[in-house]
Amino acid sequence: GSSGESAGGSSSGSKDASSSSSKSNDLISIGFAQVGHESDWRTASTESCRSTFSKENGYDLSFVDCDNKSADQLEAVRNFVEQEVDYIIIDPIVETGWDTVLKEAKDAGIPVLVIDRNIKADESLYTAWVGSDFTAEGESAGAWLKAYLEAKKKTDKVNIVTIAGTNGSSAQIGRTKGFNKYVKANGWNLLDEQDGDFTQDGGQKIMESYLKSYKDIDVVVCQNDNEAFGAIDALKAAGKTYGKDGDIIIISFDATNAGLKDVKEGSINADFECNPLAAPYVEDIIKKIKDGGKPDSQKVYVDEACFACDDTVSSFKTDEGKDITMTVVDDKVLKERAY
Amino acid sequence: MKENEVLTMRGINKTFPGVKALNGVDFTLRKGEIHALMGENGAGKSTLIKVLTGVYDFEAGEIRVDGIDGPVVNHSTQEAQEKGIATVYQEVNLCPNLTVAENLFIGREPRNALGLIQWKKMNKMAQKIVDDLNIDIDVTVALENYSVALQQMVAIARAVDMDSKVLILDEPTSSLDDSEVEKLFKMMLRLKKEGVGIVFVTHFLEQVYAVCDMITVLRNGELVGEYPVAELPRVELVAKMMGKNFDDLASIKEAESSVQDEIIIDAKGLGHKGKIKPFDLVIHKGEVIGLTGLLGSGRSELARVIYGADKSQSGTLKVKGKEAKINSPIDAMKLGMGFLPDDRKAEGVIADLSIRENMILAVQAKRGMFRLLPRSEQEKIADKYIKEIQVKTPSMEVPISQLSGGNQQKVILGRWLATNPDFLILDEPTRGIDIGTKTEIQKLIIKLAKEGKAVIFISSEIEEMLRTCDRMVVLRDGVKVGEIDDEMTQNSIMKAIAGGDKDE
Amino acid sequence: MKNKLKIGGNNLLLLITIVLFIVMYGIGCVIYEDKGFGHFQTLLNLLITNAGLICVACGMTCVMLTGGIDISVGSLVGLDCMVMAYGMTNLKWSPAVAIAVVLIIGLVFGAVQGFLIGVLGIQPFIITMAGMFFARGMIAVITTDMVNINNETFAKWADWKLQLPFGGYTNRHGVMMNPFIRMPVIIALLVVVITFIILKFTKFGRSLYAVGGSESSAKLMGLNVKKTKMKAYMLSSLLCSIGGILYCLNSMCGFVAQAKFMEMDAIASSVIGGTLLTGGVGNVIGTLFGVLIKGTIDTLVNTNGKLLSSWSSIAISALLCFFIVLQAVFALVKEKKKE
Amino acid sequence: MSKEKNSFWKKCTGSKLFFPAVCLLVVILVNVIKSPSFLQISINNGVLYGRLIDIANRGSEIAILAIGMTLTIAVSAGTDISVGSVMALVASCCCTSLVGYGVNSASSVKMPIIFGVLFGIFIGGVCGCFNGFMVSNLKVQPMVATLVLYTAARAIGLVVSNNQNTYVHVKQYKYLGNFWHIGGWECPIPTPIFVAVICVILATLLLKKTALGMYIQAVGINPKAARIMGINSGLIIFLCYVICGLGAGIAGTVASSRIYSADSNNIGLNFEMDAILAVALGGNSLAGGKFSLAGSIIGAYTIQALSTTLLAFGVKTEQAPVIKAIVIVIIVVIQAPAIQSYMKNRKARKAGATGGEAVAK
Ligand SMILES: Nc1ncnc2c1ncn2[C@@H]1O[C@H](COP(=O)(O)OP(=O)(O)OP(=O)(O)O)[C@@H](O)[C@H]1O
Ligand SMILES: Nc1ncnc2c1ncn2[C@@H]1O[C@H](COP(=O)(O)OP(=O)(O)OP(=O)(O)O)[C@@H](O)[C@H]1O
Ligand SMILES: [Mg+2]
Ligand SMILES: [Mg+2]
Repeated sequence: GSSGESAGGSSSGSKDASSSSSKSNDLISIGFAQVGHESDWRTASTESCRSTFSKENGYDLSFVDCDNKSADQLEAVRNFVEQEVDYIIIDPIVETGWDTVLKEAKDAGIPVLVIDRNIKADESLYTAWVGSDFTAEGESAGAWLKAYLEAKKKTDKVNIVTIAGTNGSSAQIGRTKGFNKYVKANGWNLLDEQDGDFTQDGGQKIMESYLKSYKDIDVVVCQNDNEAFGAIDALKAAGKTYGKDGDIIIISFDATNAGLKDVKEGSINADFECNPLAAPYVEDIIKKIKDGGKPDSQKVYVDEACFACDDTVSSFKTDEGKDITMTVVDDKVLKERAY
Repeated sequence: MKENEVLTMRGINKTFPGVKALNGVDFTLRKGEIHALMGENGAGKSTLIKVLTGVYDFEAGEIRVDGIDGPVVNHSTQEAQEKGIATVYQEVNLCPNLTVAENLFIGREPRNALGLIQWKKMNKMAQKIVDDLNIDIDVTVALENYSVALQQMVAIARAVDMDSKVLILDEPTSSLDDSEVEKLFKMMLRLKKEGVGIVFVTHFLEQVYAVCDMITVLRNGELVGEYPVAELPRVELVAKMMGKNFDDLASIKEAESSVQDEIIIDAKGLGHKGKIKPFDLVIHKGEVIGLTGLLGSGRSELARVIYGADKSQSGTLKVKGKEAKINSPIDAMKLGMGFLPDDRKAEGVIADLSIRENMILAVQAKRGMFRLLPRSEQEKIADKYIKEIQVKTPSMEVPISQLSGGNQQKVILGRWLATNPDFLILDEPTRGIDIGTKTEIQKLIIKLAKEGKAVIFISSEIEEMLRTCDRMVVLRDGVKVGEIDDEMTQNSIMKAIAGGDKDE
Repeated sequence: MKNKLKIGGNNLLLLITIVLFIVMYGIGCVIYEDKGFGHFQTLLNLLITNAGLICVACGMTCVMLTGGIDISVGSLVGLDCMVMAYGMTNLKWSPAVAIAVVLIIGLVFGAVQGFLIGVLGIQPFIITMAGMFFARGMIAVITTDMVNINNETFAKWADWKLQLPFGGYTNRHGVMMNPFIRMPVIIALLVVVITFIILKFTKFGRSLYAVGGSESSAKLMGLNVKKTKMKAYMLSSLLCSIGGILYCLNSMCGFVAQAKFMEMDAIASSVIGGTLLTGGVGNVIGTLFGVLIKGTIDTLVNTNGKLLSSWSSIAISALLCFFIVLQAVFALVKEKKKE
Repeated sequence: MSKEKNSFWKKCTGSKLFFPAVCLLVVILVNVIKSPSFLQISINNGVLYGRLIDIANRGSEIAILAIGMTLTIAVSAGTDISVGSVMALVASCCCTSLVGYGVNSASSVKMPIIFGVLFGIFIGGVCGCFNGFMVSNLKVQPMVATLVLYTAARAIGLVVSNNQNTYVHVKQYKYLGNFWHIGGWECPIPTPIFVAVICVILATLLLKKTALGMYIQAVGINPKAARIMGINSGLIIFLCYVICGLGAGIAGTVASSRIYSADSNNIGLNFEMDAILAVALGGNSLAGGKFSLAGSIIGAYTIQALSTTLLAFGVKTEQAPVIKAIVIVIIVVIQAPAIQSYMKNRKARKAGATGGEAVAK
């Protein structure tokens, strides 16, 4: 048997995006292989895609929820190739193992856009990646904490517990990496770091356990809002004070509407956004390709804000040299946040 | 081993928990001999065979097989097969999901050089075997599509085809009809000529006298004796199996009967396909009816059909004059029936439950789930019957499985007495019970009848029935062949049971 | 009696399965014609994505034939993937070593399970449940990170494809699409053929049926039931490991949640393929079609592009239910007929 | 006197609850050795506080499930593997019925919360009926019969809740899974503990005050004999599955109330395994028959204690199954008939060798 390149040969060259919409209707067809539906954040991401690539906007979106099964996602992408869609969007469940199937898409002349989670594949195989910089999120959180502690004049030993996200997910890896850099640099005491699986129940369970194991906790870092809700419930039940006027500082990620509500109420001190609205960015890229252009860069980071419950620290500079402004959550902010 | 002998077993002992199944049993099989192994249910015939073929291990004794030096012990059926012992076990032991051909050849399929099974060859060989036996079977069809009788024939064919020195047939004829039995006999006689030793277990006396040369009789796991067929008349064989000499069996008839006119049970044409042919039966208040017949003649079946343990497929049943629809045992119980099944282990005891619970379960079921008998009531019932039928136990909270078989039987008898039935069916209530209590139970039956209850009493001991029964119903091969109400003697009944005119 | 219809209840089940597959696939072709469902490659994709499952389901069928069940398979596939990934990436094993290790793990794993079930007579469900926990936990013991396979030889194998000389078409992007299959497909089909031969033409295979048909009879007919059962579980785990390798060729990575719930897919495929759970009836051809039906349902839901992924779970369970009821009815009818 | 002691000891060791109780004690002991404060219970913020309370609280769902699981195993030697999935479905039905389809988060409910909860439990019962019908009427193997809902129920739950978490931000909805408030007073004991206790009491009453317990054992041990003595085996089997479904319903609503939302992806995940394990740990044979509810309950809390311990010891959540697997295998191997008869033989041989000595012991 013969192996290797497709018979089409110079497939990458034959791609001409403008001729591709020669379908009977001139909707641009898009296949989107989503991770699943495991969290509110994910739902927001899905909704963002749905509303951006709607019929009114001239798109025909084929959406596949892969239910967190990586094999299903490969299947979905192969299916898109057979459906002859114009563009494929992937939010990869796993980072790796994409070369083969991306090559299949490329051979078929379909551009692939990757969003949200990281992908480890040859860069020539996909057009662009759009998503959050999880490490940067973690760094922001660390830098904020440093600034906040300084502002509060709390310089003695700082005890931190982390309720991590699902082990192995890019968000967990990135946020842990970014934040722990600051833990090390500032000599904070990281007491424990356990997997809360990004769920509320997990957060609550882990927090309950921490409370019994460690008498003295100053900071709780939850790697998403759902975990923070659970941790708050546990703290509340244990009679601890937390948040704005409390003893324990709570840091969370994602900044969903529900999360920001808690920030506004002062139960969460700071929330670092993980913007699920990648779809508009993707649309930009698609428009550019359609006009015969190219995306500005292979990697596109979505804008992400940082939120706090008060203005103790309104802006600071990270060790990496980034300037960050904290937004104090008020009704207006909340209203603008749809998800 | 003597010349001519292909198999000898000496002093075989085998115990199951609580049962001495074999106790010093000897058995000898010679070349070209058809040897009947006889005995009542539970005498130990199947156990002897299973010990021989390695299904069970045994504690003591010695087995020798022709052509092998020294005593042999088989650890599995396979080993026995390798030593030339082919067996058809009592229960049909084939795989219903496989084809007939496979069932004939499994474990010894014809295979090609690669070790792959040659289906075509196997099918051809199989077809030849069944054709030789003159049975009409397509060997490529799954076995389950054929009747039990044909399955039985396949099992026999499988064993026969193994070219063995010893062929063991444990009740092969129980589900065969006459023509098939004929075929089997022809085959057995042919093998006999070829010098194969055949062990033949059956409960049909005619068959024994038709083909066998020798008879070995077992009783309660012990050897009674080995007799040439010609020297053992039929009636005497029955007596040997039952453990009573003719002389001992004097009839002791109760003085007066308590039979009343009121009819409790009136069955018309009740039957169950393949088990009991349609029969009529009337039972009066205060009457004790005995069901008698050879083992496996359908006594239990008759009782079960009345009680609804097996739903009748034909006929009508009137209880106390009213047409009754009995779909399941609870219906029968509600009509005032009780049924003590003969297979204690399978249908009687609830092994891990206590004596108390075992005793009150039937009463409880009759009351319904939500009206739990108060604990004190339960204890009262258990206490009463433990005393009344003398269950030997330290306490009523002992799990029934820790009792001896006979005491288990008493507990179950107590269970039914506790429901205070109008009509009680007792299938072998005295099995495994010692002499003293046996008499108690017989007295109890008569007492029950006096109280106006009707009783069906099944027992393998005719003497017992003579003492207690007002009337005897005789069964043979699943057919009710008659009733005896006057002139109930040992002799007349033995004759009726043995059947045929050959009154040797 | 000789002219008895050869299509008994069991063949009928197989027939229903095959017909169902054809009907479902046909319906897909008609409804989603414009979405390329009719492409030959769509069918091949079914095989490509489900190659691992096919092997695993074949093993499951063998175990189910004996009247047992093996719910450890999903976790074992996950463990296999992790061992391959960790071995080749972190320990620099060559692919051959990795494959050998995985196959040995399968055999040992199966032998232990088989011993406990076959020889000690413990219920298969409990033992394989323990096996499931164990294998899944062992993945985490190796590492909780996501491990990519960066071995070049292995990547080449994954990338290899066999172009078929027919059934091509030119897609909307003007690329000539030739149907192709990948290595896992060939291996999986080979496994089906070999398993079929084992089941149909070897003494061991027939013993599996005999044990499932009636364990006590099999024993009295001179078969070694304990050994047969033990071998069945070894075969299952071995096929499962082969499936794991194929799964790995497709996914190219190892992580904790890999192949989660695959056991249920395998069981469902076997049942849909006409394998009786009580044992003794079934064959791998049916199982192959069972997997294809499951794949077709997934593809239909994917191609629709609007349905939640839950619908494919629901459809599969409905189908499973249908087959179970069908089997139960057949069994009841058979019993009635016997009376 | 020593004899008396011996007999008491024997009674204890002979009891069916001995083994499970020892397991629980061992787990607790390990914890106490590690940190002596383990047993400490204090009042904190007006509520009881301590590891033991956590175990009791978090173990509630498993305990409730274990009740039903004990019965299905006893009556049909069959495990109901659908309970975890059914919990998720129940949570979805409960929340969706309270706030309406497609609502992601609501701060008011459409009908009294009790109706939503009852509706959820009812759905659990319906699932139980389905399983029961398959097992008792169609004679499908229990594991396979429940496999259908195992795959379907969670998926249906997702469809019911429109593929998202449905939040019920209503104070009263949190009571069931957290702390109950009456007026301004907060009950110091977590409500799930009460729910579990009530379920256990109800089940005990049902089993002890009606003949159901006896029937279940009779059917489980010898269905043929049970039939002969007038027990409707099919109905009893059916009932057990319904009870199991209702248990899953209750557990589902409690789990949902804990997080005041329906998280179909995660609620009840792998709970079926824990429930089965609880039954096995409780000294009940998985082959059915005689059962001990108390044993299962102890088993349930043992598992929770084990999970809590592993958490406290910092064992990663994903690695914990290895230890669980080893525990399962040890337990079932000890229970295996082959091993038991081997041990018995050895004991007998020993007794034979040492003569009367062994008896005196
Ligand atoms: N597996 C077993 N476990 C315990 N006891 C057994 C077992 N098999 C047989 N027995 C007991 O051993 C005794 C002899 O049984 P066996 O089957 O040999 O009788 P049999 O003579 O073949 O009777 P039948 O005519 O009914 O076939 C009986 O008391 C029976 O209850
Ligand atoms: N479940 C069954 N399946 C097939 N045949 C059966 C079944 N039960 C009984 N038979 C057959 O029905 C006939 C009558 O059996 P039955 O048990 O009624 O005999 P019996 O006279 O009561 O003998 P026993 O002394 O053993 O109680 C026998 O030929 C037996 O082989
Ligand atoms: Mg016998
Ligand atoms: Mg009988």
